[in-house]
Amino acid sequence: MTHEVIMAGFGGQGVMSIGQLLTHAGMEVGLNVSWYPSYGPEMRGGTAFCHVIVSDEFIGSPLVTSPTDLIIMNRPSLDKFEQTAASGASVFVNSSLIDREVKRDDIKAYYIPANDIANRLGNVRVANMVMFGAFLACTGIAPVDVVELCFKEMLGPSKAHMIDVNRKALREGMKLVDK
Amino acid sequence: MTHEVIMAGFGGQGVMSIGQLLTHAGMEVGLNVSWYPSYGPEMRGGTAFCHVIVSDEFIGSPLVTSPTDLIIMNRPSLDKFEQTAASGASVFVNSSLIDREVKRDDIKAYYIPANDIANRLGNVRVANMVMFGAFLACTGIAPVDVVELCFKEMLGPSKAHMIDVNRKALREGMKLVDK
Amino acid sequence: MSIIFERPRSLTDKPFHYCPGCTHGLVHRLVAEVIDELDIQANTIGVEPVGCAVSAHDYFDIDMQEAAHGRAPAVATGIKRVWPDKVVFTYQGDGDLASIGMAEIVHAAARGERITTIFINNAIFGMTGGQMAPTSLLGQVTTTSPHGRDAGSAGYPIRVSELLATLQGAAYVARVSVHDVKNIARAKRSIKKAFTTQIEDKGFSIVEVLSTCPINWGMTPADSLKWLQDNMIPYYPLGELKVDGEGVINR
Amino acid sequence: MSIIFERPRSLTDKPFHYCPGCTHGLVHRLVAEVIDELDIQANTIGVEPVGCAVSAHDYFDIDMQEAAHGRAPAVATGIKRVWPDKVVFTYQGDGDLASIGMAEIVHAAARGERITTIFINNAIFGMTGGQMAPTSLLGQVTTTSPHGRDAGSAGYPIRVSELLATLQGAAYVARVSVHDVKNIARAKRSIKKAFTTQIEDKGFSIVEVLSTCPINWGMTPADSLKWLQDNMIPYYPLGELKVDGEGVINR
Amino acid sequence: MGTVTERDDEMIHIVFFEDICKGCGLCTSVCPEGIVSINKDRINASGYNPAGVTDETKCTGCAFCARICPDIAIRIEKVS
Amino acid sequence: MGTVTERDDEMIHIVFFEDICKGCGLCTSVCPEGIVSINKDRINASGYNPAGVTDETKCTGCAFCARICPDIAIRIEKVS
Amino acid sequence: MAQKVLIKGNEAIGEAAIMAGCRHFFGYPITPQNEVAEYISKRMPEAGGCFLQAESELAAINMVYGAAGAGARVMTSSSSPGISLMQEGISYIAASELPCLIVNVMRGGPGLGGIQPSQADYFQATKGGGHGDYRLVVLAPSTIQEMIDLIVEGFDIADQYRNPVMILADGMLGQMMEPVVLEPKKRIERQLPAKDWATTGCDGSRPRNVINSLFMIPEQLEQRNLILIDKYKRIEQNEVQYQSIDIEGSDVVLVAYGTMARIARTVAKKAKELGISVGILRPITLWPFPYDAVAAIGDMPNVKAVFSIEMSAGQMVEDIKLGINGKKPVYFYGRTGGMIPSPNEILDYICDVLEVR
Amino acid sequence: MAQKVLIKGNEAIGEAAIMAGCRHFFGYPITPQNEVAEYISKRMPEAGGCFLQAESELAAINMVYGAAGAGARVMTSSSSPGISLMQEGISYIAASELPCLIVNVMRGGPGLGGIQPSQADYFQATKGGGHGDYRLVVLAPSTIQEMIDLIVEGFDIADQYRNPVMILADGMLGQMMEPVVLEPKKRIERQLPAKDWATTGCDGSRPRNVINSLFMIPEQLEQRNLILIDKYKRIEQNEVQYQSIDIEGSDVVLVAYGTMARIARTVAKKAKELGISVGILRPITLWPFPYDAVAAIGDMPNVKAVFSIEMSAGQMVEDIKLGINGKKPVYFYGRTGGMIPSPNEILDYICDVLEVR
Ligand SMILES: Cc1ncc(C[n+]2csc(CCOP(=O)(O)OP(=O)(O)O)c2C)c(N)n1
Ligand SMILES: Cc1ncc(C[n+]2csc(CCOP(=O)(O)OP(=O)(O)O)c2C)c(N)n1
Ligand code: SF4
Ligand code: SF4
Ligand code: SF4
Ligand code: SF4
Ligand code: SF4
Ligand code: SF4
Ligand SMILES: [Mg+2]
Ligand SMILES: [Mg+2]
Repeated sequence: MTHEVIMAGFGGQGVMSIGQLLTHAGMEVGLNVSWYPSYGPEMRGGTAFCHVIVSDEFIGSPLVTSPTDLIIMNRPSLDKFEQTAASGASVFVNSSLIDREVKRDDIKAYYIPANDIANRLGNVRVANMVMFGAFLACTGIAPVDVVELCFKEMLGPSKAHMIDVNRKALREGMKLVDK
Repeated sequence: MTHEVIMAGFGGQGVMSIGQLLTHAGMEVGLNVSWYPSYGPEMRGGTAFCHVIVSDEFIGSPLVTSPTDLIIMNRPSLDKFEQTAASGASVFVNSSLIDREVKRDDIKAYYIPANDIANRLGNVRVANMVMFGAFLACTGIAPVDVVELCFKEMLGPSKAHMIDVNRKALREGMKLVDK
Repeated sequence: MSIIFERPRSLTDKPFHYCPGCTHGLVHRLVAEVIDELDIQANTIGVEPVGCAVSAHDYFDIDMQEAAHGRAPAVATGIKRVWPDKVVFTYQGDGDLASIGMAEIVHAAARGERITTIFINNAIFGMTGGQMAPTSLLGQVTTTSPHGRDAGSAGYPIRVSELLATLQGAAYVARVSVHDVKNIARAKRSIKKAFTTQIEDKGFSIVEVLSTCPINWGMTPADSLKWLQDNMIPYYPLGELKVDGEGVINR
Repeated sequence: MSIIFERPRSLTDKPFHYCPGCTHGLVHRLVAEVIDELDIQANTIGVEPVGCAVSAHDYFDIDMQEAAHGRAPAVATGIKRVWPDKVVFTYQGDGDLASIGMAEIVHAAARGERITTIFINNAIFGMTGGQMAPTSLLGQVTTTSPHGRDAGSAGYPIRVSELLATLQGAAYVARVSVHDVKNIARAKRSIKKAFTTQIEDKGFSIVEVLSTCPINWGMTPADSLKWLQDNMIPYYPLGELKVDGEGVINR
Repeated sequence: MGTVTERDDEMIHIVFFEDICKGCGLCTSVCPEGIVSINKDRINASGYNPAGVTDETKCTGCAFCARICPDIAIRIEKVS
Repeated sequence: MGTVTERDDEMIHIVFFEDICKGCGLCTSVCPEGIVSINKDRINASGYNPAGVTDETKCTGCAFCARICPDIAIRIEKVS
Repeated sequence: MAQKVLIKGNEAIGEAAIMAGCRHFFGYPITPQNEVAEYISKRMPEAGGCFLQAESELAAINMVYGAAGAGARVMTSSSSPGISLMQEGISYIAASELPCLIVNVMRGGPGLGGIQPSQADYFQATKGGGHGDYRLVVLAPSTIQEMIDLIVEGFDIADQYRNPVMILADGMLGQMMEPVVLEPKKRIERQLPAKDWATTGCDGSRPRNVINSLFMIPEQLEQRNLILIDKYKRIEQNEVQYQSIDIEGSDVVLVAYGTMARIARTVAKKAKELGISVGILRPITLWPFPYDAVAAIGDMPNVKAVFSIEMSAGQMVEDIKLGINGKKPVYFYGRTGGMIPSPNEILDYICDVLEVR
Repeated sequence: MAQKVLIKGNEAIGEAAIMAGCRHFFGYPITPQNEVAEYISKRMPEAGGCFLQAESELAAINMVYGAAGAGARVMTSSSSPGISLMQEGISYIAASELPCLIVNVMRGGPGLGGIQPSQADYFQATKGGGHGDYRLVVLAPSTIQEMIDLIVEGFDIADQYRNPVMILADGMLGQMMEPVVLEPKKRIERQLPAKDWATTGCDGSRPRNVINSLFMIPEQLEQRNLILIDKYKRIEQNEVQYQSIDIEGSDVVLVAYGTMARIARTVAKKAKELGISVGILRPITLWPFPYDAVAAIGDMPNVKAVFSIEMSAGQMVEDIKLGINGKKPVYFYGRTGGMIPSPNEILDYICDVLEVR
């Protein structure tokens, strides 16, 4: 089992965090994991993305060149990464901000109105968790309680007040995908 | 014909100049020549020396490791270089300042009271030319008029007043060696 | 129809890549306006730093050279010695100029090199992600002074203009700010004077521009301008320190 | 029998290799006398420059480290951060400190690094054979300013003490001379104050010592002292510029 | 020419280039007439909410907004 | 103890280390008593004419010579 | 076994240094290794050590030189252009026989270049980018866990031989996160000599200590060089480290270090599917280079070709050729400027060379 | 033929630069090359050019970078530690494809070392002491006359390829005097491209010129690297220079450059007296290295051994081994720290290896 995931969006949309969350959760369930961020000028006002590999085999290159999964938070990211996806890949599209559909027909698209749901939950910044919830439901890489433990740890005491809304966002996202 | 010469003395005794003079004169008479100075901290208050090669063959290394001729202006230089001389070498010793004799018996020593003569000529700084005169007389590398032309050129117009005393010193030195 | 305000001719059409509210773009514009007004676009050569303004050549519509980090004054010197009649300027941040490039700026000033330096003091290393700069204020939290800059171990912020003003070759030295419209106008006047100082062959000229880095300061752009005004200006007083080679305190 | 004057204990027996009349040796002696008087020989670490004083470890009878050219303040900083309770000083020439090492001295001063710098300003690169230094006077003939230093192309001599005095971290800054016996005594007092400033943890301290280089100035030792007095002091006024971190003009 | 006459005769046309606006909001804070604001409903290609003018007729052409805009996202014309 | 007494009672002994003297002559120029001079007749191992004192009895022990000597070639003792 | 934690490569560098007893860090920011200093600026004061942001890489390496001379375990970290600025200082440190750790998280060059991963500083690190004959021990980790281990071991090697040690990593290793155990692997017992040469202030109870690399008399300078040469020989004899993976009986051998060695693993896996057996030789010490291990490949009958795969225009390949000494064809595949060769393109190249497919 | 004059190597460097049309010099004093700048400080104003003593080698190389970008023929000169300080700048110049001449009059290292002649910066010069993949054209004269010629040609090569060129000399060549003709030997006709890329101020009649080596997008940075790689290939094809002396039929071949090649001549002469025939291969371009000429030696039946003789601990020997590729034994003899191997000791070593005497 190997998932090679790219998560992409505007800087500030929290794609790095959900990438780390997946990595962390993968580690907790005993898988080999790696996380590799985009770094550099794209991050200044442009698009940010990270590569996550979760696998039960040795991880060679941490670079994801043909992702099995894409979590796409904005339109430029869809334009940039759609073509790279492996055939049969799952693509999670933040339909609140992305006004077009996935063009390829050899990949499976999930449209998640993440910003709308996050807004409904009272904090647009948890849109990433909505997306991640959907991804998690689809892939089943780690049980939800492990994931929750992980983000509790990642948020730390100073952001403890954020745990609840994140948990809600995660569950909402999971609900959207019935598998 | 190859002369490999080391000229040595205190900084300020003009060994570099007579080295260049020999090089220059050698060039003028159509020989291959090279000049290589000691440079570095010895020059600060210590001993200065230069290596001159005059030859009718191609000059490989400009470094003189077993000199065929030594022009020695002070005691420390004699101590330093006597042992390096090739067997059969000629050693010109400034006996005004050097209170010992050459120890080796396989080399030929000439004792030149260069400072005394220079003082007598009214300028202690031409002691080097006295020594050089002796060397020239011995080796006959270049005719004296070529040498005089060379040091005229080297002194330049600003030091034209020095030509005469230098010429005298050279001749005095030559006189000391009858060959 | 007449134009009250538009993009200066000496800038290309390319939008700035700077973060929202970052005053780098603003200062770029002022420099370009001065180039326009002095009508020197065709004979001005710019030297860009390593810092957020590393790609200033994307914006300034003039010949430019990218310098190694901190060495812009040396690069500009090389250019100026080749083209003494051209106008040569450097555009440098506080990491670039005041940290790694301290020797080069001091010596360019001491030589009275006929170049102009636009010095963007935003009290931080912007490009690399918010590390302490030599101009970071005491107590300022940065990624390498996580508990605030401590004079005991990290020393005191350097007042670059005051330091350079001690040098005879520095003909024009001024510190300005861009935290409000009035000061923006003043800043432009100083930049123009600096270029004029060069054109009139009077010596080295520099304008230190107090600037913001909202991203790394962790503030909104508006709060950043206020923070600059409240915290930077008291330590870095505004005004002209030297004009035409004479020391002035024109504040 | 009592001793009126003798070689200080903190010097080895090795005779100096400096040229006749060169004041490097004199300043070495003053530093050693101060070390003796403060009784700190056992816990002083010296950093020597690249310059004629490159082998100062032959003379100072203390632990020492040879720095790369110009970097003595950085090397001393490294040592001091390891041994905050030791006394660490650098001994640097004007080529070393004011030319290649400008950034390091400015930053050590700005940091208020607890080190002491003895700065030998002899207006020339001595060791390499008499090239122009940043402190060479206008009109001064050197091997790289054969027609005399020209401000137009080579710029103006740098007044290092004035420049460093602008920095908050610089606690003690003084310029002294050794051209006569009275000034030699003053120089020693300043050197002592500089070391004391460090010992009392007040910040960075530096003493600029106007010195001679008879060999490369092409003068007798006595004429050199006179030239220093007549030409250097007018441009480099003597006195304390900063004491205990406060600016003074004590001239 | 008195100020009043001018104001009466001429109209200010102010252009916000939404594409390059980064929604930093500096223009909104300096407009003496309070007519510049961020449009939270719009989002440009770079993901920013752009600024705009609410009531152009009130604009005096003082250009404060333009002068403080770090991105030269504002252009101001006087139309007679 | 008055100054006069001291002078009368004590003798200054001044040592010139000829080996390390470089004949720079600075000592000669500062001696208030004019008793220090370069000895042109001597030459040390390094090739310099060393300095020396001509009339030690005139020496006041002011140590000017020693203080200006760059090579610490002078040592001064007070002998009672 | 201690618990696994997820950590960024750059932060692991900082933590490993502290684990190794390093208490002095001097550095200057540069991407992609900024998190090293940032992490240390937080952790070092907690550990009672000194973090100082130097005014430049030049100052940083000279502070390292000073602190190393004073006897401290000291480290600096930078990336390619910054390491270039340190070349004079590194030459001084090597010449003065001082131990210290220098981290280069390489990025694309030359010039200002870019900030993406690269391996184009191999020559600089292994042959000596500074002047004079000197060597750094150059360690090239290929996982974060190994980076931690090698940093700890690197400090020991530095102290044992009184020699600067370089960790040659790249932007990918610095920026990525992996699970690690924050504990060095079983540390090799090394007899570390006392630092009785350090400048600590001399009260007369021992001879004075002078840290110096100036020898005006060439005989003396040669003497220092002979000491160094002798030491380098000992290091070459004792400290070579490499990893062989499936070399025995393989058709081709890939030689790769660091990040490229990870990619080589992926290549080998994919190659197997095509029926090509690929062995991997992964130098861990780039200097001393595992010439003998490479030479042994030259004598393996099965091996048809040796490939150097690098993120460079071809640097390590020279050392491989020196090791192979003409006994096998040596090929090179590389990408530059921050481009990371993909397993597929490498495989294609191998197939081209073998004329497979 | 013009008249012979006696000139010091360092001064000849200055005069040759002026002959070559160089009108900008930036440098910082360092022994043993001080006379270069001193000479130029006198001559350059006469020639209407600019001499500027920079505040450091760092500043000097960056001034060179600026002046080269502005289209000037520009030079700097230094010695080993100073050249180390220039490594970042040199990498920038190479990356930006700017022509210039850099002179290294090598001295003993590492560290502060000494000021006597050395060849220990071979790796730095030929492999790239700075970061990233780049190459300098490295010219190694062995007489003062040749130094003059190579400086003049070096400026042309630099302009032709838009690449920095280094003159790798040593303290002996810098300090010695020899008779020379102050005229370049017949200059190879080179088609020098117009410097239409230089920063001269842009009035709109041409596209703007930007001198830059920053490419944040790795594809673009790789593109720049590919341009460089392609250029380096062309240089390798077209610019190799070497001198063969009596190689055909010789028993052993000495490979040596610069000052050591002079000494090799003396060795050969003395060897003849012992009945050993010694051929000499003298690389004139150290990069591009004459690998083919070396390889050809590998195929000569008579040759029993190849010797690299260097004033270093063994640097060029690696390139010789790469060229020989295992076909002959390659030996190394060197001295370090400013020691100059004497012809006799080299001869002794050769005899030992050949088991003669
Ligand atoms: C030699 C070298 N050292 C370090 C860096 C990394 N670096 C890039 S920009 C920068 C600092 C930028 O800060 P500043 O000059 O203040 O400019 P700002 O981004 O704040 O405008 C640094 C350290 C580099 N590129 N080269
Ligand atoms: C990096 C480097 N650049 C240049 C030199 C050569 N160098 C040695 S000493 C010196 C200047 C010395 O002048 P100064 O510091 O004034 O000392 P002084 O000899 O006058 O006492 C120079 C340039 C060097 N050793 N290292
Ligand atoms: S990081 Fe700071 S200085 Fe750089 S562009 Fe962003 S706000 Fe401006
Ligand atoms: S060269 Fe000058 S500074 Fe150096 S020792 Fe001689 S006189 Fe002193
Ligand atoms: S021009 Fe003045 S009045 Fe008009 S919108 Fe801008 S700031 Fe407001
Ligand atoms: S100041 Fe400029 S960039 Fe900022 S919100 Fe206003 S128009 Fe947009
Ligand atoms: S101590 Fe005074 S009086 Fe005596 S010799 Fe020296 S200077 Fe002259
Ligand atoms: S001052 Fe010292 S060195 Fe100079 S002459 Fe007098 S005793 Fe000798
Ligand atoms: Mg900044
Ligand atoms: Mg000096």
